[in-house]
Amino acid sequence: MTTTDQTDVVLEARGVTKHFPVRRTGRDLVVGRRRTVHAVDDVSLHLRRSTVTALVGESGSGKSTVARLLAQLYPLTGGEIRLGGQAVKAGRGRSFRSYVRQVQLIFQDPFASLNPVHTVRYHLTRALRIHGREATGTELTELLERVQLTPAAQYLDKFPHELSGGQRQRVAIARALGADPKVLLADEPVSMLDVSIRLGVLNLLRDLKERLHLAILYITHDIASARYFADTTLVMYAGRIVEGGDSETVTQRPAHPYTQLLIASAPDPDRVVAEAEQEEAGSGEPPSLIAPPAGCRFHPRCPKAMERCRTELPPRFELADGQWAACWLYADGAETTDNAGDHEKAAAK
Amino acid sequence: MAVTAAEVAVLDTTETPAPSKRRFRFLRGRKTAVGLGILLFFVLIAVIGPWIAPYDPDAMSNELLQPPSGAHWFGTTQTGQDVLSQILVGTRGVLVVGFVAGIFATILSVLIGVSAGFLGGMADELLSVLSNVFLVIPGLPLIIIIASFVSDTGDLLIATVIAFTSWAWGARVLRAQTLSLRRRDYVEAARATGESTWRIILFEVLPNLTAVIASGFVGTVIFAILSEITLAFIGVADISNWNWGTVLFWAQSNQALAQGAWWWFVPAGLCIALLGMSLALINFGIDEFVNPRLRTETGASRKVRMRVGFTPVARPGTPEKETRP
Amino acid sequence: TGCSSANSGANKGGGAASGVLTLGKPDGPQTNNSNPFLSTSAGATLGYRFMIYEPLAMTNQIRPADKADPWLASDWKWDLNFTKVTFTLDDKAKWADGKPLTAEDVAYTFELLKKHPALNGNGIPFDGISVQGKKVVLTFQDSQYVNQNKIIQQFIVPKHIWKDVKDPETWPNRTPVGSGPYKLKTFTPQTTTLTATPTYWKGATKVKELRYTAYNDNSAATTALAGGKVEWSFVFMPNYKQLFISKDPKNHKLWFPSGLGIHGLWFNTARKPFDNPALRKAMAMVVDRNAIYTQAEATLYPEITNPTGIPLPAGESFLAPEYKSATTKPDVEGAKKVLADAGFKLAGGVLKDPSGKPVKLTFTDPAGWNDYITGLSIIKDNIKQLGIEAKVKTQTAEAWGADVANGNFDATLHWTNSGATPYDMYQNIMDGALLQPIGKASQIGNFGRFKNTEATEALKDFASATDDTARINAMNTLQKIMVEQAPMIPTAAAPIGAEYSTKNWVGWPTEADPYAPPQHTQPSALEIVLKLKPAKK
Amino acid sequence: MKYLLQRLAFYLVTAWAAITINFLIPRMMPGDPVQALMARFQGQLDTSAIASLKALFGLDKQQSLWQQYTDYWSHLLDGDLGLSFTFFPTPVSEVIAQSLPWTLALVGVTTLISFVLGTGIGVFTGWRRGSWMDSLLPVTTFISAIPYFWLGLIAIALFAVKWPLFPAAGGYDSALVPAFDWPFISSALYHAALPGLTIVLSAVAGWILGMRNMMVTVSSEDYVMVAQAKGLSERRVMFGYAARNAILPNISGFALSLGFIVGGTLLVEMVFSYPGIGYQLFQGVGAKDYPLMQGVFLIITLSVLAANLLADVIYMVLDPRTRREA
Amino acid sequence: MSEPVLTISGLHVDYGTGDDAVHALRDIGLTLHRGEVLGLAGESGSGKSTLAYAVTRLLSPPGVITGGEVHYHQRDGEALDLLTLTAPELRAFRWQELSIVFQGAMNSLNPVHTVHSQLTDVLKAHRPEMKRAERTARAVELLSLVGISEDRLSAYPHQLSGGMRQRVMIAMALALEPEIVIMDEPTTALDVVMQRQILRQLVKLREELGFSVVFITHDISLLIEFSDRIAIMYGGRIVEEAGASDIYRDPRHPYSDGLLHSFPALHGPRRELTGIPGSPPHLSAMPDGCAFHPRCGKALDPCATQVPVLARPDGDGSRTVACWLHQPTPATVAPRS
Ligand SMILES: Nc1ncnc2c1ncn2[C@@H]1O[C@H](COP(=O)(O)OP(=O)(O)OP(=O)(O)O)[C@@H](O)[C@H]1O
Ligand SMILES: Nc1ncnc2c1ncn2[C@@H]1O[C@H](COP(=O)(O)OP(=O)(O)OP(=O)(O)O)[C@@H](O)[C@H]1O
Ligand SMILES: [Mg+2]
Ligand SMILES: [Mg+2]
Repeated sequence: MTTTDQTDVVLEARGVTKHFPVRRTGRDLVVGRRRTVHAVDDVSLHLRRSTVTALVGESGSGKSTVARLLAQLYPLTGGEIRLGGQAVKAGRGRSFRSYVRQVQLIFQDPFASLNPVHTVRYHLTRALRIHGREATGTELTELLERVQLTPAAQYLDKFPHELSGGQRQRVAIARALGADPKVLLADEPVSMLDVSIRLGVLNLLRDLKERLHLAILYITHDIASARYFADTTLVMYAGRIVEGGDSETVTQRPAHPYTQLLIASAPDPDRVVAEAEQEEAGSGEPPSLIAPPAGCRFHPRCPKAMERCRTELPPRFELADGQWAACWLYADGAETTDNAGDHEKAAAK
Repeated sequence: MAVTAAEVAVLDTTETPAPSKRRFRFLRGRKTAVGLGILLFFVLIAVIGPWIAPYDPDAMSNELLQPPSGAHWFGTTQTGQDVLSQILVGTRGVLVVGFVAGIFATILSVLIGVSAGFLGGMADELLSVLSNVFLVIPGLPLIIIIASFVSDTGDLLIATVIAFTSWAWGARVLRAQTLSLRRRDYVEAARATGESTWRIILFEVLPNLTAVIASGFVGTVIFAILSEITLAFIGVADISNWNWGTVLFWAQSNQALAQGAWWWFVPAGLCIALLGMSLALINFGIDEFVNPRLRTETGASRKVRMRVGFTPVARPGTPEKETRP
Repeated sequence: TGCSSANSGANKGGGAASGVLTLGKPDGPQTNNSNPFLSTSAGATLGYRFMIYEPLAMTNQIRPADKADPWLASDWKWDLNFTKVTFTLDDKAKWADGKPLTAEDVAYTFELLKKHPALNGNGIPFDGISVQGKKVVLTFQDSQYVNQNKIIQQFIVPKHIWKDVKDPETWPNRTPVGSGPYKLKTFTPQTTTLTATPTYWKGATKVKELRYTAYNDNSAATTALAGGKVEWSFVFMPNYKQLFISKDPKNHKLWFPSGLGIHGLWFNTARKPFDNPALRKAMAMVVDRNAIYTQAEATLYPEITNPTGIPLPAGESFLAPEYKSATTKPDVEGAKKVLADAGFKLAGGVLKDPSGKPVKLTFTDPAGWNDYITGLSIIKDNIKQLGIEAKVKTQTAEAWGADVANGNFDATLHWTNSGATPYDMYQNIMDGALLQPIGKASQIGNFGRFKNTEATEALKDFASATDDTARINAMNTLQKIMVEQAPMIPTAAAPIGAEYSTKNWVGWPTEADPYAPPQHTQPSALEIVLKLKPAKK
Repeated sequence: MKYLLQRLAFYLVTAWAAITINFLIPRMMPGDPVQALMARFQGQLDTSAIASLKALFGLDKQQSLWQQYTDYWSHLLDGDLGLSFTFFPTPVSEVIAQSLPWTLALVGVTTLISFVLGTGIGVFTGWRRGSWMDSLLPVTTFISAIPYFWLGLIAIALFAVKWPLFPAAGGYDSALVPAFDWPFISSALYHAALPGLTIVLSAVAGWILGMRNMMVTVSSEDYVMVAQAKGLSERRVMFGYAARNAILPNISGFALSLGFIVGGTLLVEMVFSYPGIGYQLFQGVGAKDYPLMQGVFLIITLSVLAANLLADVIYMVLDPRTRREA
Repeated sequence: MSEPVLTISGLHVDYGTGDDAVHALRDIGLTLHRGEVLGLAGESGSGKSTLAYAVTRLLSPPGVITGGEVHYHQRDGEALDLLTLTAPELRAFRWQELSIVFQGAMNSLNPVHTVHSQLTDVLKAHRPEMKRAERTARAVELLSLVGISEDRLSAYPHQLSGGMRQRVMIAMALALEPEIVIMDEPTTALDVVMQRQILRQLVKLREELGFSVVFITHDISLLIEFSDRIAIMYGGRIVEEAGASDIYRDPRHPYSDGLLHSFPALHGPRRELTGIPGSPPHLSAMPDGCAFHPRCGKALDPCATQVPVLARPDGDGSRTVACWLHQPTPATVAPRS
């Protein structure tokens, strides 16, 4: 589960970076300064066949930007994206289409991502037609059945507002499947849905992964659902991925202080007892991405920050079970010891 | 300024769905119904006016300046023409100019506003300057000037001129709207699905602007009708084409009011006001559709008085307790 | 203006008791400009320039053949077939600032006109100008018979003031000094007030103050007239009986006499089939001038009763013997005969020209010129009886003006020039010397492209003839051409009329005492003001 | 500050474009001022005057359009707007100077009054939604749809002619001279009353509707609810919370309408014979008076731009969200 | 924790009147005790916010209270009927006794006034005797209570981050030290770290000041962790009310049970997640009988026709549930096939 061979990798990001220009102020013009939002910096990840990869992190940490970069909706500032081992640079028109045929994006908000003026039929027909496929009744029915909207006929001529949130999200997924993609990028696909219907959509995604062998990137801020649903989990903080590994490992034995903070903060009905212990966990607000902190971006909030954290950017340190973390705490011994318990101790230092 | 309100209101309509079947639902509602009723009445007159007019509006007779009577419901003019016939025949000109100008101006504003909003960047800057220049140039005087430099001031020309000088507001509102739509998820989603830019503009963005476009259209029609009538009244437009403005022009140049011939002057004015009101009511309906909070008919009955911050308590049986401040 | 007590003593309203006469004009706010030479100045628009600057002689436009009254010049004499005129000045005349008015001033005025064509609105070809003691002698290259009134009624400006003016063409002359009985008291865009100079050389006037108010349009001016706010004005008003007279039948009067200018339907005689005189004549025979007079012109523009188009009684003395008692009665049968004789055919109510084409035409005039448009509608109805189909089309004033000048029209109502003799109007209509090809602007006259050497010759003869017989012959020829060929169908005389009130002031010119045209923008307004006396209560 | 600078640059470009169009439009019109003058006199001015007038107006020289354009700019930058043809040789700047104050005073004051009044009424109708005031809305719509000149003429027929309570024409009594004294000012006020009332009547409806709609929209904002929940006095909630936010778009609308004061008054001035700039422009158009037209257009353009800038500034002052610190 | 501070009984709320009225709340009965944290859960549209606002009569038009009673119990034991108060009385009552933190702090602060002015105007309205300086001092104190430095006093809302705005709202709610604070999803827009910080602060303040809290959210795990008692709403009604741990361990209503099996746990063994089939009903098309029966796996015959009332399930005095499974049914009890 941890180190599958490279052939399984469908989509790969290598050192992907995205900086958004900030609208320049009068003073900027005078000083000749050009400011940017460092939304995503040096992000590398692999999406594998039949695997769900979760990307978690707080709001504004750059998760959606990563998804849009992978969908080629934004041009890259740096790095490269490889589809099936080939570096791609989709521009517009034909090459872009052939890219999106394989990589499809599902948006966070099913209420906003379907055009209120078009029927389900229109949305799906377009998705099929764009990719040069027939859009007959059977094709549409099949598509809807894939996302468990049955009987399909009942849904085809409905407008989005006539559907519940879960149904809308299914339509959005069906539209993505219309292209018959290899990769699904799901950007917080359930965060706008009611508690009781979230699960249905997540189960559907998992089912698709298994049946269609899709590679799925599941973006969320709910780390508990990553544990439940994803095979691997990546943790993002302020535009960088700070930790990654097997979902169970990352959630049960978080290595990076930020992941630890995240997990400590997540609501948990079972906690009650442990309340007092976590009192001293980090606080403060996420950093500005216009002028991100030097060194480790988490150091201003980190209870375990060291001198080195302020100046030097921590590289990835491999830990046990395919887990890794970008934190100086693991600078020594990470390579030498395979003991998973070790980094827990190191973190507690 | 109704336009401003609409502009602001439409910016927060993310939650209001405008589905296609219900895309024209803004045409329902009591106010809109009344407005549509009046408008339809005038449209009917515009179509059949020349046939049902009892006299030739140009025909002079010996019944000079007669007050309303059975033979002449709206009285006669200085030269014995029938005022009712003039108004009936003149309705067509008013509506044709109003609607043709409205359509032209709307097309212009959609073209310029939506492209500016959607394309962004340099195109946006240029188109914005263009529409601002047209906003800055004084409308009526400009119309007078343009109208006076063409030799044939027929209805169509007047309509074109009015359209040419009145599209800018709509373009501005549409641009703002498009800017907000451009980043909507469903537009991005269409892009991510692989739709081409022009298809996105045409099929994803435009249908969602229906209400805004309709409201701009109705507003332009009101403006065009008032401009046309004003132009006719001050003698710039061709006053040998009958419309309500030319009726007023002749009445005024013959000093109808000073002569006590109110019947020559009043009906045309009332018709304009009525038509204007009907269009304004339709616009109201559109505004209410775009911004549901504006609805006056909130289902409030006479019994329960709604008031912000003090929810009425209406227990069945017990009379409502008055809550005055 | 500007001093805080400017209005403290002002009494409101006019009235003989206060010596104020109120005048009004619907020309909109004015600017402070009293340059008498410029027709764009407030002095010209409101007409007060003639209260300040006096003419050499006072002509009477509605009786142009009468001898003019001496004014600044006690006498004038034309010599050498109107190529030389000698003015003798009245000794008493002096400027409002007390300086005497001398021959130098007169000569200077004419020099000014000669030197600045822009100021020479009448386009008089001045040549020699000399002072001989108290006399001023002007000499010309050609006979000025037709311009004689224009020359002798020239107003005179003081040399001692104007000689320092750098550019008289753009000088606003804010504190005008003239020889007339009034001087400018205050100027505001809305109202200009003139006050009497006690030292006027012809003796004090009864009217102590003239107050000219500018209204923005006819209806505002009419309202003011009807309410007695304005006592003297000229405004075109429909149904003046109800709008004006009925408001005070005893005192509200109006008189619209005419000079020698007319309005009429001009044909484009370069276009077929209007190049056919028979067709034009037939149309002229059926036009109902009386209907135009009552319906289109609200009986304000005098009716033209003579087929020569010469307004009466102003042109009485010029009428050719054969037309002395002729009148214009619509004569449909006669007209049909004329047409039939000329080869036109009337079949099924449609007139066909000799080549077999139906006769159709479009009347054009600017939108908004109601009297013209109404007049055209009447003519349209009239000629329908001949089987001629006409359409009335309105244009903008600009487009119409350009079309008329370029000869791009079928027929249009238009005015003519006017002058001391019918020459001006005939010349305007038929002078071959003014002829321009179609498409080339002819702004001066002959918009109808009327080409008739006989007429051109007659006009030339009339202007340069050395004796009266030659002139009479030329004039008779012109009248004959006008009647026979009808290059233009006269519809109404151009009035020089006004509304006035006898409530406070009496002594106005009337039909019975036509000593001057009553309009207050004409030079003769001065004569009227001097004749006004407070009404007895 | 940055926002302002950006706007300023934007305005400069707009001004340049608008002024250029202002320059071109009159020149594209057919006819010429002399011909227009002749038509005005209908025969009372002899055709022989044409040549002299052409010489007078300087129309006898031929100049390329480009030459005229550069001249126009160089004169404009010297503050020279040329000489009016209608009132030759009065400088255009003088014509404007004498008519602009009337327009500004009458229309400015009435615009202000109708804005204040309309906004005030709008605040109440919007706040007390569902009360009897809502039934005023159709009436208001009706009034706002009446063409202005019609209303004005009816008002004159009724209140100046039938019952002569007000004068029918003019800016002041013709016996008076403009001065800062009571007789004149009272007369000016008296003459402004009827046009003023009709302007207010026809303009107030728009403000009422706009403000009401904004008020209704804002009233259901959470912060108004919070203010109610806080138990603040009704006055404080209505004005400090609801109206304070609702008025923002109306304020910029108001500033824009200030800009249109100069251009939008033609009919008032025609109907009431008011000595303002709108009528002057109308005359200028009729007389082909290019210098006057250009001058008035320039004033209108500049005032609209100034009003826009003002709107931006006001907005910036009133809405802290636009006050971004650099 | 026994003494009630707010009792609601038989509360009905409609949106609109006449035929097209939407019945948003039906027959709500609920008691808030002094000093407790009462959690209110249920999915979106179930009427949580409506309930919170109806209590203080803050529903915006077209909301109408069509029945029921709301009593506020003052410390001296006297009860105040909130639904009969006149506007001035209501104004005096609001914030003084009961304050609300609205859903979404972004829109709850007036964008054109400074934090200072919005904090002090409530003092001005209710404590007219306070001087300006005192008010400012109190504002500073309140801000420091929620951990915001006093230099932010002159800031405008848009200059604060979402978390800070939310904290300002909380500070404002505590300005008059009310007896009850209603919090409508105070943390949904925030990330988990910030959410925990704020809630921890709130718990601390409640211990210091002793007010009662109504805490609204649809995140049930959050509620279980933070509240004393929980009421669960479905389709405009309260379907179950019990102590937090009771609900967690032993949910009685099938909907509560479904909810608890809809979210994954972060720790412990991977639970079986069953979820709830179907989707929540729309208020304008509410099913007859128990609103939940179309989605309920254990539906009985009467469920489709008769509305179960909130009653104590057999043998448990501290909780109530509205479900035919747990009460004697009027008709024959037979599971549907
Ligand atoms: N088009 C853009 N222009 C400028 N800045 C942007 C743009 N898109 C995103 N950003 C900035 O980039 C950062 C990352 O944004 P992103 O939307 O990727 O975050 P996220 O992790 O998806 O957050 P959330 O959980 O709220 O969706 C944010 O600071 C955001 O403000
Ligand atoms: N103005 C209104 N008109 C009609 N129905 C309304 C109105 N406001 C709310 N509702 C309806 O009342 C019901 C209850 O809404 P409420 O806001 O109380 O739900 P909620 O439980 O707070 O949901 P959320 O978790 O999304 O905040 C919803 O179904 C909603 O559709
Ligand atoms: Mg995101
Ligand atoms: Mg809610």
